[in-house]
Amino acid sequence: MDAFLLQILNGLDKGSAYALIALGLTLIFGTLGVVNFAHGALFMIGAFCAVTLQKIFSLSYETVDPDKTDFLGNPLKVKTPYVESWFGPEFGGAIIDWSVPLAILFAIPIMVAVGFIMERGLIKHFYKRPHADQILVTFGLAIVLQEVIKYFYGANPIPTPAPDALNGVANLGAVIGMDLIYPVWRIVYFCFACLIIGGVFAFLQFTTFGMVVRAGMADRETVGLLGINIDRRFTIMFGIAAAVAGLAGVMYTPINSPNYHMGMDFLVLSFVVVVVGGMGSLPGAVLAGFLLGILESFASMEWAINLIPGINQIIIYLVAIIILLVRPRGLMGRKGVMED
Amino acid sequence: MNVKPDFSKGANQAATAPAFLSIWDVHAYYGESYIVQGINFNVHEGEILALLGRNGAGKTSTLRSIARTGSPMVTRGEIWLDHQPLHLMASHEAAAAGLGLVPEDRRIIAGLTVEENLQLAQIAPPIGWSIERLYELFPRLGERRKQEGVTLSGGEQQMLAIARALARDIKVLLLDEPYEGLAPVIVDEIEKTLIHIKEQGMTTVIVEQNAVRALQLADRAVILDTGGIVFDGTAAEVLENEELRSEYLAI
Amino acid sequence: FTNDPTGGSVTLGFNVPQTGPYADEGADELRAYQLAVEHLNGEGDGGMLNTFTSKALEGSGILGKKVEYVTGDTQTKSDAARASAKSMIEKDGAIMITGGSSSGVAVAVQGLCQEAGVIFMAGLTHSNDTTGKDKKANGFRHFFNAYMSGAALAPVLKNLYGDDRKAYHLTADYTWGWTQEESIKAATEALGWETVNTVKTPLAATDFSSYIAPVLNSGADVLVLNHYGGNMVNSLTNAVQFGLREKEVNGKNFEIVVPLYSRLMAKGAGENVKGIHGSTNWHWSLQDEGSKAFVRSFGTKYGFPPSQAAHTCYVQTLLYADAVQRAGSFNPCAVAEALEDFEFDGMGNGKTLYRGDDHQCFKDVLVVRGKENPTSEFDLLEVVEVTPRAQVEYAADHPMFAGGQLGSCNPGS
Amino acid sequence: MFGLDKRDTTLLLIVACLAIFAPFILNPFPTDSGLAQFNAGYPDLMQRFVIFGIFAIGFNILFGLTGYLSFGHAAFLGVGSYSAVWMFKLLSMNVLPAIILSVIIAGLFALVIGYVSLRRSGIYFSILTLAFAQMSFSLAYSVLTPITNGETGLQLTLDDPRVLGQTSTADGSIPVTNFFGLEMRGTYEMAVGPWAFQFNMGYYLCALVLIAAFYLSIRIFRSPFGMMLRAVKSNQQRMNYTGLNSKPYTLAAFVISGMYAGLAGGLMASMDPLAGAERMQWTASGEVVLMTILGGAGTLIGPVLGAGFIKYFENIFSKINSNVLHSWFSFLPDGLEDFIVFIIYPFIGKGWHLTLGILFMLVVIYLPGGLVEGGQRIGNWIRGRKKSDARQNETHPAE
Amino acid sequence: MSILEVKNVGKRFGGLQALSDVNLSVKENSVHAIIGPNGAGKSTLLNCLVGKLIPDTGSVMFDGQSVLGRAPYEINQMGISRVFQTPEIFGDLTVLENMMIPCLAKRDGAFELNAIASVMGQRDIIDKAEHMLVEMNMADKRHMHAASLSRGDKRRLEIGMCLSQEPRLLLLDEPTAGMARADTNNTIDLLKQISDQRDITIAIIEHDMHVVFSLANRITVLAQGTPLVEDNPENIRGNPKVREAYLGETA
Ligand SMILES: Nc1ncnc2c1ncn2[C@@H]1O[C@H](COP(=O)(O)OP(=O)(O)OP(=O)(O)O)[C@@H](O)[C@H]1O
Ligand SMILES: Nc1ncnc2c1ncn2[C@@H]1O[C@H](COP(=O)(O)OP(=O)(O)OP(=O)(O)O)[C@@H](O)[C@H]1O
Ligand SMILES: [Mg+2]
Ligand SMILES: [Mg+2]
Repeated sequence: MDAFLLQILNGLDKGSAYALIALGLTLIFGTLGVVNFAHGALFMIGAFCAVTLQKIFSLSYETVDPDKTDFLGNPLKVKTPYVESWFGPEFGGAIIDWSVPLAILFAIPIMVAVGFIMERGLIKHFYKRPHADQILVTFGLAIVLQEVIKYFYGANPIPTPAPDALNGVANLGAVIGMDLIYPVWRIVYFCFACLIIGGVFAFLQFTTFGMVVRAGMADRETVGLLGINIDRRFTIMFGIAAAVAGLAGVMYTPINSPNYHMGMDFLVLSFVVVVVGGMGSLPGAVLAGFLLGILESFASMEWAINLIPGINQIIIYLVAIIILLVRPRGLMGRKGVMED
Repeated sequence: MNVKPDFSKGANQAATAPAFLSIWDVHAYYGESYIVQGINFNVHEGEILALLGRNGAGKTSTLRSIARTGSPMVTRGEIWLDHQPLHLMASHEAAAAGLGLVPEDRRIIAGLTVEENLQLAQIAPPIGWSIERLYELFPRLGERRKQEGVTLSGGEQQMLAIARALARDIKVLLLDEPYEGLAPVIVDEIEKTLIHIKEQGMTTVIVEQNAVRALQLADRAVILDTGGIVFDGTAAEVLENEELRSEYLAI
Repeated sequence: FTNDPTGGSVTLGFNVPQTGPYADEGADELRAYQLAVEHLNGEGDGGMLNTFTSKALEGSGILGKKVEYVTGDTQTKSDAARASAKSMIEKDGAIMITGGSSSGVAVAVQGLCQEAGVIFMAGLTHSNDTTGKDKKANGFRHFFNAYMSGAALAPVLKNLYGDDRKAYHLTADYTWGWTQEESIKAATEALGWETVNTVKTPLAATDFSSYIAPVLNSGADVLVLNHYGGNMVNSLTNAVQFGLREKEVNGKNFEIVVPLYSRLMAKGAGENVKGIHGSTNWHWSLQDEGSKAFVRSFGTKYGFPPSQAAHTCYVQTLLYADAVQRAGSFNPCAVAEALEDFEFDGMGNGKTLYRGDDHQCFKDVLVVRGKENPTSEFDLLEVVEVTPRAQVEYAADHPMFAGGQLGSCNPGS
Repeated sequence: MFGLDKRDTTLLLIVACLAIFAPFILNPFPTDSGLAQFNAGYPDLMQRFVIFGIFAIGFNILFGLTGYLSFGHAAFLGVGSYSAVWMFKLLSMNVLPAIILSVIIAGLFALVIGYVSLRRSGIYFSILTLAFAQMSFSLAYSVLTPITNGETGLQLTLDDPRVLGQTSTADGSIPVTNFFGLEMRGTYEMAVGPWAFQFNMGYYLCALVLIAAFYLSIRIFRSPFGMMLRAVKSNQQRMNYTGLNSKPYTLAAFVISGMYAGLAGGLMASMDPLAGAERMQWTASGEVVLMTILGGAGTLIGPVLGAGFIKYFENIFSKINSNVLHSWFSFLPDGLEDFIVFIIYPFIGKGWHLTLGILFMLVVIYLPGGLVEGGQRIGNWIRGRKKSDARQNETHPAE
Repeated sequence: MSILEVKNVGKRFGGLQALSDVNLSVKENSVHAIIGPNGAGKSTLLNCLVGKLIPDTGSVMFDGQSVLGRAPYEINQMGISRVFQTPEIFGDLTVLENMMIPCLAKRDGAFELNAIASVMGQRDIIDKAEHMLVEMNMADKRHMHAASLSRGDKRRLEIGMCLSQEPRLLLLDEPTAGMARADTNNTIDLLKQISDQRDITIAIIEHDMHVVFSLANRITVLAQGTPLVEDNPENIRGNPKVREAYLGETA
């Protein structure tokens, strides 16, 4: 029983990662109609915002410790972070410790800027071009972003731990008299995802912004004839999408150490999530994210694997196929969005 | 910059009042094909101008050039609306300057309801008739307000397109075949509306295949053929001129 | 024979992952190769040439020919690796191919070299199959293998954790993972450990939470992670996140074991490796003369210590050169003969043997542990024990290595 | 000629000439010059050009004509390779039966996947094909290891039965793939001064198949069937109300292009008898999509150009290392040499992906029609210089 | 003999009863017009005939066979062709190719994998298509991309495509909307000629009364989803109910 509950938690957690990425993607792909293969790269850049901030906080000066030697037998150079010498080891240490949550503040302006630049500089020329061209250009961009990150940070994963205070496990089951321990950071991640998802929904629901952008996607020209500067709104939308992707990345870093190709690992999956959710539907994307996350967790349980060998490898794709065959437009897709 | 161009080169200046909307030596292309081939005409404040010509003459292209849709691409010429240089603007700026276009294929926006289609027109200023007032004009739309715009019948869509233009506070209304697909009774209705808003000072350019009808409504007429102007004068002149009618309008 | 060097130089092909997740490992391999070439050509301080017991090489190239090299990108894909190796053979006239950082690639390229008639000196490949069912007469492996990991780790684990343990395996679902699981299972069961469960995880998995969670309730008190690279970094990180290390099961502390360790991976996992045991082929902190010489020349040139991948690749190159020199010919068959049953010392890991029967190398294996208080970013692992070669040796017909034949050496056309 | 009009015949002849003289064309630089690095005229790469060219031509029959963007075409290539290798293991080393089987199996596989996937269109179709291919890949990588040999890939061994051939040769090695005795590996080398040209049996087999495949694709493009497919792309609704059921047309196109992929897979295994699961991964499917768009989707020769472009980068640029760079610029003063190498280094060798990414972007931005458009522009420019009345108004939808 | 028999057909969209209890019978070789106010359900009725919509109640028999439950392409193969309210043509193909597709469909019937033959070798098809283009007065545009035709031309092309299928029943949804007078007259002549010479029945929806009264031998007036009256043209013109609901004073 608690194994079951634990898998539901895992599923929600995985699902919140999928949902968050799919949410950003669906803003661009499902709403603006741009097949953005660079979305994974945005997620990755978000993660590297956290890495960078951690690096900045840990910038150090070197002092020579004559008592110790390095691997070549020379005196060892000891590094002390500047923040520790400025604010004292305690507070300075805490700053470094909290670099991931702090990176949220750092990442928002950066990601919005990245989104703006990307849209203004590149994507805006591609709204009218065939999807195939969009794929090629955004894929090219994804490679470039990835390689640039690799050039500066290497290919190896870079550990970016959560603050110590959030690093442990919490017993969620205590309330119901069960033993259900779960990592604190994953709970934080889940709550954070809900927050972001809620925020984006509210923004699009309670303002006309969403309607205008949808209209702009269906028919840019007519919207322009109604006096609306649709370009600007598309840019803003792109900025939001980039920020959502980036924040998903920032918060993900303590769960798995970021590396330069983490975006590509998530890319295909997030497209599947968006399409299963149904093109143009934000709730669909979120729902599909959670659904696939939970199913994936269940499929990795032993009885499932024993029942169908390899089910854990293919579950997502299998479910995607079934859903798309049963429901022509995914879970909640809108008619006519990228159906041809 | 805000200097009125000299229109002495323009064809047959029928009226002497200062032009409200002036189209001066406009040339436009679809890709490689040269469609609007140097057009000059003026529209005066508060008048209805009929823009006529056979299929493919370039009427739609002319209206789209004025509305700055970007296709066809205007390569030369100037367009002034009430001292504002439209030729330097993007379509949304032209719309803000007071231009309203009812496009020929209606362009109802998919995925939005009737009401949302109208709301969309009232997001950017200047805002014109209230939505309720538009429903009074077209009760049919009021009944269908929650329906998705594109599932309306052809005629209902046409009403919506006109209503959408009126939802904005425009100075010049460009109508591209507004009667198409409308039942005769409705055509009568719309005609009345057009006269009504004309009385309130609206300037209108109407493109219509039903030339007689349009000419009866209009003060002046411009006839296009293969991208150039072949006639510019009063509507009555066209109705009287047998030769003109049979050659360019087949009536 | 294929690509007989005619001019004043001989070309070696260094086929390493330059893109993809193992690119850093590949870059380190390439550094080692460049160093080896320098030393062979008599530049630099000579490195391990000074400590190597065979003195055939004298720093004047190989058989008097200057050593040159070409590089390629395996992308850690068999297809790409083969394409790259082929281009080195067909276009650049490479006489020997070496490198790689996964067993799939090693087996694929080894097969290719066998068909093309050149020598293959495997890089990082830990699967039993490379010198087991997929062994080839033209291929040689200096790296240790899964069986050896098990044999080296088992006694240490017994000392540390006792002989009454229940182990839970998470295994990467492909051939290398399987052979490692099989080997570790066999070795630990021989100690008296019980294997509670073995679960396969998809290669593409990035989040292992749904595999870790069941461990909590399985009654197991040891988790064995048969993962490598990104998989290992993530699964270990996840396992620590779930508080496994603080748990107590069956009255014992819960333990995690990572049978195959590398320093680069340890770096990726950060704090999480502290106190976790595993095995490794070689480590820069070894104090024998050969290792010291190598670390010195590598560290002087590049500013940081070499990884085990770098060590393997460096040694492979010298060994090949030495074998040619001793055979007096570049003919792959002559070289293979010179390498078979060749025994030497001075290259780290003590006295070393290239067994003729399966072309597997036998030498001491290291058991390491994540260091609690590292003094630098390279100082992540500490050697717990150097397991003597005798303890990790096995018969050539050991069932884990059964199937497949070495075949006969192919000198090509 | 051959039932083609003049333009198409010219195109076919050009492709045939390029294929036949590739060993010369691709080896323009003397072997001892610094630029020899850029030579691509060695058997393996030439085979790859041609095989991926066939793959992309087939893909283009589906995508270019019907507009259905399959993201799982690599699955058919993979299935083709596995079939061929099994044929080598069980039957004989003759490539003919292997290739035939690859085409048939890939066709059947495509029939099943296409039948299901074509129930949806647009992005939903793309994701269905992607899902099928990823499933095939995952299964081939792990669960189906007995059939596919998993991660390592299916290889020939010394104890395969090969009922119509020999298990192993007299000297104890695995026999070589052949076409009725002509060994695929056989290469004739010709040295002309400082140039060295290689003529490889396997390459010429592939080249002949390419020419045939290209010819067939021209015929399909110009056939009523091809026109129907373009009509499907243009307006399915009108298609239906004209009494045509579009499904059989799209399914036929899907199967044909799946068979092309199978053919490519079979050839690949014939040149190098190994079949790995990663051939079926989404990145491999994505690669053929990129090749086709890069070259020019819907054009006849575009996909072949795109395939050549990407494979060239993968195999040539990735092999330029700092050593090579230094040797190129060694004539410069030391400081300058280091500086230039420092600038260029991130773009070559391990940075070849970066260059490729940048080129993808440049091509789509500046050449919306792909490389073919680039070619046309150059052509127009040259023609325009010859005669000044260069204004061409006719549209040529499929070059 | 009636070729099309519509009995008790009803269709609901959410809360809207678009069609209720429609009975209609179209005589063979007649021209039957369906008129009515906008949103009366005319296009919906047509959609029910060609399989685009499935009616909730009632039956539709064509030539003694039910069309309900058949896919659009099957219904077309039975001999029903349809021209849409907004032109549905193959925009990416040339005008000639557009015309060839229905000819091919007619010749090959069901699916045929004609993958090796050359299009240019299909002389009979090309001749037929060219002939049809001449008949539609569009021969000079044969190499244009259909998407770049003006709207009137698109519509004529679509009519031509449907005619070249030699259907037994031709359904036209506002075929002359947006067409210039001259072309409207041409189209009327063409349709007349077809219905006289060929064994073809035409059902037409139109708001242009000139077209309706020049062509139709029988008219059904639809209002709010049910037939109001069915009669011959003269009586319809005189019917006060029709005048009030639909025609208005201009008729
Ligand atoms: N997108 C386009 N690309 C190329 N040519 C076009 C395009 N749209 C229209 N044309 C051409 O431009 C010319 C003028 O078209 P336009 O639509 O302005 O005519 P029109 O007078 O509005 O005709 P209609 O009465 O049929 O609506 C026509 O010959 C048409 O073929
Ligand atoms: N898919 C749909 N969903 C909801 N309502 C619809 C749908 N399709 C049509 N309707 C409604 O059904 C009614 C009949 O529509 P229809 O298109 O048949 O009218 P029509 O007689 O062709 O009118 P017109 O002459 O204006 O073209 C209209 O009020 C329309 O809004
Ligand atoms: Mg028009
Ligand atoms: Mg209608």
